[in-house]
Amino acid sequence: AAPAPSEDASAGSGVSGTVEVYAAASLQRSFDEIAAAFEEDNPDVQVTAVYDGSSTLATQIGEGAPADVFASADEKNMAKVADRAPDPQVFAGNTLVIVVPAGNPGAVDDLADLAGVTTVLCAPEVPCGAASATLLSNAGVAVTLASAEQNVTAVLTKVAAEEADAGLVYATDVVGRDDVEAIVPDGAADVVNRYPIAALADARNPEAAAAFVDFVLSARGQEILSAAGFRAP
Amino acid sequence: MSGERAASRGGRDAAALRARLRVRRRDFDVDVAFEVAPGETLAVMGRSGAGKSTILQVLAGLVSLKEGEITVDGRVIDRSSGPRVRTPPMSRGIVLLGQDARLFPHLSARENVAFGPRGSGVAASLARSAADDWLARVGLPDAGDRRPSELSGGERQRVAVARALAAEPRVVLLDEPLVALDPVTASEIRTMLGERLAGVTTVAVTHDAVDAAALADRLMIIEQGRVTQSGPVRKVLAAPATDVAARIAGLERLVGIASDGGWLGGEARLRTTDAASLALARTDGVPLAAVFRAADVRLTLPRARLAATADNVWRATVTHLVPTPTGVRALTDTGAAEIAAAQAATLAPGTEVVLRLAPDLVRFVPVA
Amino acid sequence: MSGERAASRGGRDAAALRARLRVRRRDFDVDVAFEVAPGETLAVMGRSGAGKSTILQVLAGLVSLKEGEITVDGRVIDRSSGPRVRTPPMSRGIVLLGQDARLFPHLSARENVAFGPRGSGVAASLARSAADDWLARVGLPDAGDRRPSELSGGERQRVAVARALAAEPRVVLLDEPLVALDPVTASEIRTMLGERLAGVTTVAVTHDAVDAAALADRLMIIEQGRVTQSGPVRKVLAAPATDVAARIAGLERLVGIASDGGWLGGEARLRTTDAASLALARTDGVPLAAVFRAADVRLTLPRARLAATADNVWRATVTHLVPTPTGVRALTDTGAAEIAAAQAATLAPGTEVVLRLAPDLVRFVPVA
Amino acid sequence: MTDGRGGYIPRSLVVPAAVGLVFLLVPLTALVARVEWATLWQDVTSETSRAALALSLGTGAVATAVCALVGVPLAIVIARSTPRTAALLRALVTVPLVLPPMVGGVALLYLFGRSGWFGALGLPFTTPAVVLAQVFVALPFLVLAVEGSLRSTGVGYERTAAALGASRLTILRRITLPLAAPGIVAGIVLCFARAIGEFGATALFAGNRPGVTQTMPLAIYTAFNGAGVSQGTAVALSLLLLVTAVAVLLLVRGWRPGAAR
Amino acid sequence: MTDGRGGYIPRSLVVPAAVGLVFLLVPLTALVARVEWATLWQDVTSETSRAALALSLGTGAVATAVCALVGVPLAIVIARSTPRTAALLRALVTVPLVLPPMVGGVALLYLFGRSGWFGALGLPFTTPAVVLAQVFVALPFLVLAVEGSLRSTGVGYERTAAALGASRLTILRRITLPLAAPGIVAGIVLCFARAIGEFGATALFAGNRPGVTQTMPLAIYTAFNGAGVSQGTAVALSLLLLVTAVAVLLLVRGWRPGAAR
Ligand SMILES: Nc1ncnc2c1ncn2[C@@H]1O[C@H](COP(=O)(O)OP(=O)(O)OP(=O)(O)O)[C@@H](O)[C@H]1O
Ligand SMILES: Nc1ncnc2c1ncn2[C@@H]1O[C@H](COP(=O)(O)OP(=O)(O)OP(=O)(O)O)[C@@H](O)[C@H]1O
Ligand SMILES: [Mg+2]
Ligand SMILES: [Mg+2]
Repeated sequence: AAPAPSEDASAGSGVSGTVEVYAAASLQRSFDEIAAAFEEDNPDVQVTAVYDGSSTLATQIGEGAPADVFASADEKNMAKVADRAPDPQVFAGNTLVIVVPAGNPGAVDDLADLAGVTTVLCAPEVPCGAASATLLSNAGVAVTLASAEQNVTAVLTKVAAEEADAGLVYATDVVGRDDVEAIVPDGAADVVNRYPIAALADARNPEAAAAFVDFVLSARGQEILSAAGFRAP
Repeated sequence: MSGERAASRGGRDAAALRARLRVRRRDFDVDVAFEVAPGETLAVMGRSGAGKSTILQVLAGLVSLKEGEITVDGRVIDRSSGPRVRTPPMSRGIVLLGQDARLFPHLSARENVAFGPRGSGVAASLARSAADDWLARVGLPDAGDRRPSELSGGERQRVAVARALAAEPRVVLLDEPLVALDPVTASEIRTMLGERLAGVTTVAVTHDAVDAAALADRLMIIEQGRVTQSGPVRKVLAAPATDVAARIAGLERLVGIASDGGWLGGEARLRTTDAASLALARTDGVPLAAVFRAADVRLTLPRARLAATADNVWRATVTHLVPTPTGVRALTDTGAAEIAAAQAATLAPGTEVVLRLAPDLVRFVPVA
Repeated sequence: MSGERAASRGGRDAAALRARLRVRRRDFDVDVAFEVAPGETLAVMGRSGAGKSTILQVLAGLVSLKEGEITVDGRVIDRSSGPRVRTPPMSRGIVLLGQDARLFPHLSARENVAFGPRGSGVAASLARSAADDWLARVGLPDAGDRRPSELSGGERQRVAVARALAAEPRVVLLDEPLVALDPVTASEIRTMLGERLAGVTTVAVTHDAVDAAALADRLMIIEQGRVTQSGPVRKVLAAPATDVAARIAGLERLVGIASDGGWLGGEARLRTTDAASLALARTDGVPLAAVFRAADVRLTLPRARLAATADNVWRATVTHLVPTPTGVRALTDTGAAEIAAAQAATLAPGTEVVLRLAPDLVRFVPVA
Repeated sequence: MTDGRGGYIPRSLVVPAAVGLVFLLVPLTALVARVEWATLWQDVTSETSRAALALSLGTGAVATAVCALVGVPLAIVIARSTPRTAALLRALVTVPLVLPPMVGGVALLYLFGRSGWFGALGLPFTTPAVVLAQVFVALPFLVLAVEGSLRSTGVGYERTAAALGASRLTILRRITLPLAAPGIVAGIVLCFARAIGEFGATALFAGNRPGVTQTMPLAIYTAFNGAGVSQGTAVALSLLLLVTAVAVLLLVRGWRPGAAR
Repeated sequence: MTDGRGGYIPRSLVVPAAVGLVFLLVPLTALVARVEWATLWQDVTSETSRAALALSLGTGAVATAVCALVGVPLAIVIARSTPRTAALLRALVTVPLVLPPMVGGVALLYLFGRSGWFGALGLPFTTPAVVLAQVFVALPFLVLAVEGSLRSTGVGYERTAAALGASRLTILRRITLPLAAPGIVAGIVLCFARAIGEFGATALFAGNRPGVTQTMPLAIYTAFNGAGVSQGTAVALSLLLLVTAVAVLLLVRGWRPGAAR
């Protein structure tokens, strides 16, 4: 059981050893920073982060991957490993943005414009695709897809290559990129993707795992996440 | 040499190699039985496609027996019925030099020759120096380092001979070992083989009566997959039972019948001074073949009145004139004659000629 | 036949094929020059490794010239200097039957034979029926559907001959066309070749003087990559200039000097009745070779007192006894003799013998 | 001169051979064990799956044909080059093999994308793009397999054919290609299998449009990434792909039995 | 009897061959065009990249060795089986080829994972798992390439060797393997290249743990998929992998020059 978040979790809590964090690929930049900060606070701890698609990670955890912490990009994948992660907590949220190539050649301003230009979205089966579908139907826009991409990276790559005039990705995906521009569409705040995290029940280093989860939920962790574009849970 | 080993092991069986075999190749079948005594060399001759190579391949285990049994030194190595036996080629103690030299293209001549010994566990350096000796014996002392692709046809054939013999088999099968060799080299290799095969049980296929005479004790003639004649080499060559055997022996052979103590064939009538032949001609009417050398036949143009029934003189019609190294061979409808080139100039296919043969130069042999 | 085409095209040049070539094979080089007249057949003979196949391969374009020039019907197809020319094999109008039959393993015998004609645009059905004719000519009328792996060695060789001739080349190169054939088949194919090659410019390598005499107009002897003798076949075979030529011709050849109108070699002294030979022996001291047939030599054991200096009688020591089809060949330190098997039984290597040779059976030839 | 199958190989070779075979097959049984039989039929016959299978087979066949057309000549050129040239060409051909397909897809996108050198062609998101991606990843397999086989058969028969006056084209058609047939068939099988299993480059370059660029591997991946709790659909589609591909290969092999020699 | 390289191929073959080669190489130039030279050196020499490269080379080499040990015997057995058996075995070997590697990874994970039949081995997410995944995807390439080559060389020389009394092992060692050398080398190259480029199965079965299971392709994937960064690092890593692999292959080819015939 994960301890409740506490103010002093960030102060050296005496944990040691290694902690292996399985995190969704979209968390890579922020979790690298969080891990560094966590190691700074806990000099005896070494964090190893493994990034991949949430679905892949969930399958691996289901088959006994030596993970201590799992941070998923959606709640469904977290649910897949419910037996190992009994007590997930949402630590961040993410919203969609319209992404266009630098210079916005398609002159896209809002969701409604997506219907008239070459648009790529995530496939409806994958989380970002599901969210995109919701957002578009909320706005009452029908889009002809040029392609239903497997993941955000594929969408971004195609937009960056100017292959598509626009796409929908998460706000965090475009932070720091200069080859694309992001436009926050109306109603984005209504479709929030939640990121749950859990220390795994059979973690080899339960104390450190719990401490890491606490750290992510702590003010320090949240600060880093928010800098990367995540919303508070 | 392994021949001695072979001979000493052959205690249980007088023959080192005993074979009774039937095999089928598409629409052709071979059915023969023969034995080879320890240390003996058996020559096998016959027309192209008669089944000679097939026999060797069956003995070597490369082609499987349809029916029959093969024993080496009394041990059954192949049997089609009863307790079926099929010893793989490498365990037969038999080495085959096939009709294709098939040198291993990735190995040097030396490594090719050393292949057999090395395979049977001889140390590499020993095998290699033995291979060099063998290469010297076949007249290629400097070819050790060359790849087969860098050898001439005759050189490849000689390396293949060396490779087969270097394996020191109990029984060796040679399929045309002297093919593709010029007369000088052939005679050198023939001499070498004669020495090296003494004491080794050998079956050798050849197309050359000279090879058979020089190397073999016995000769077996194969025609259409059957043995038509076999016996001591000189005997078979002197009394060829079939046309093929006669051609192999380089003899003319005319088939007729015994008549009045002589031989009668169409218009021609031959008498002989040979005692054995006379004995054969005793019963009138039995089929009889007259054999003689074309070189012994005298050919003339018919003079005005020839007694048509004179003994040892007969009329014939020229069918072909073939130049030979020393003159011309005149083929006629009844026998051939070797004549001088000058005389040949007066002849053409179709010319009527008279052939003469001295009674001491013709022999009669039974017809098979 | 294409031979006529070739002859009619050869207007600019008396020779259909003219070659002057040097090539290097590892540490061996070949340096020869020769011509073949339109429709003529040139036989090439020599020891194994002398360079015969190399010459044919250069002519065919499979091996490149180091130096020299080759022309066919006056057209330069290969030249090493000046305006360099190197016509690829398929454009030379020359077909080579190589020493390896190398039938295409994935094609039937018929398709193999039809390969040349089909390649040059003959309709498939036409090429196939022509191929069947060729197969019949080489004695294999029923083998059309068989794969090379289903043919005997001699059958493969015959298909290869048919394949080469079916291509109807202007110039044909045959590398041992009658190898691996029994005497009967060989003589059939020889006759067929004799007919088919009439009018086709041909170069044929062979190891058999009988083939050379039957097929060729001229004979060229190659030794160590050089021409040592060449001329009309019968002439070369009758007067072999070198030891190799003599062995090829089946003659004994002893080298000595002219002395007193005869031949002197060591103790032996030979006289002849041959006019041309006598002319050669006129100048005392010139090197001279005596040539004769081993079959003409009479061998006896030395009787008590032999006049050591009698003409045409000489002492010799037996070195080898080789059984032959009709007797035994006794090789001595000075010449060989063919003897009866019974007489051979009294001899052994090392035995001193006396050899005799009638003056009308020996000829003298110049030493090269 | 052959009798039956011939060849003499140590019986003990069967042991590592069996280990290899078992290792390749056991994981597949594990896959079969996870099949959800209840939904199998439905998964396999769904509109998505049928469209994806048809697209896969079609593009796979076209890509294989393209590979054969350019790959066999390339293999022949390499096999008949001087050793140095051959080594260089072979290394160049190997390059795309080493590249993770995804990176290959990015490269193709850079090249044929709207801003790329050949952007005018408008290839991305079209079926031809799928073929292109498949050719890019599968071609090296065909080239290397065929080249190895050509090298083993050697040039002896080609020279014999040339000495019989056959033109270069005849030699190619009637000698070189038939003799290299076993290697070419092996290369084509490798190529088709690789093309039909291709995922990474296709996903990036051609995208994932059902019916247009969504091949089986993409459909499988999509099903796998779906947020559904079980991966039954992905497994079912995998089996479908697998069975179909093997059936196709067995059929193709059946067409030209034996091969030369 | 060879003179120079020999062989007579139509010169026009050079055209499709060149098309093939260009098609394989041009996308790579597009990749090179996108390299961010400013950070190239840093990307290539980073801790992550060095660890991944070492892991890739190590596991690739081990996987190739394993493939050779079981794959060559398997190829020989197939090549020397009766046509029917051979067809079946070949089809079985082809199966894993068709499977998208990711699905192969899932299968391996099902087999060796916690709930799998061989869960007790504790293989997943370890370096040996990387090797296993690579063997699984690369083995078929080796087997099929080698088998094609063995079939071209035929059994004639093996029979000759047997007729000289050589044991089966001697025949294998001194005749079969050397004569098939060009095919075996081609197979090993294919196998190594495929192993070192392997991504899908590794990602699932072995995971993406830096230093333990993060091979170059995974590192590239991670760099590529990381949110908010440009793909410069991924391109740089790709080029590093590519250059290294080609260097290794050229070295290996250098060891055994010429090959038989
Ligand atoms: N490819 C090659 N590389 C190097 N040397 C070679 C090659 N081919 C032949 N030789 C050598 O060149 C010489 C002549 O060979 P060639 O094949 O011309 O002989 P040949 O007269 O045809 O002999 P044979 O009667 O044995 O066929 C031989 O010494 C042979 O070893
Ligand atoms: N593998 C095979 N399949 C079918 N038929 C074959 C096979 N090998 C040989 N034959 C046929 O069997 C017969 C005997 O062949 P074999 O090779 O024994 O002849 P041979 O006496 O050695 O002839 P040669 O003197 O020409 O070498 C021939 O008619 C041949 O066509
Ligand atoms: Mg034979
Ligand atoms: Mg030769």
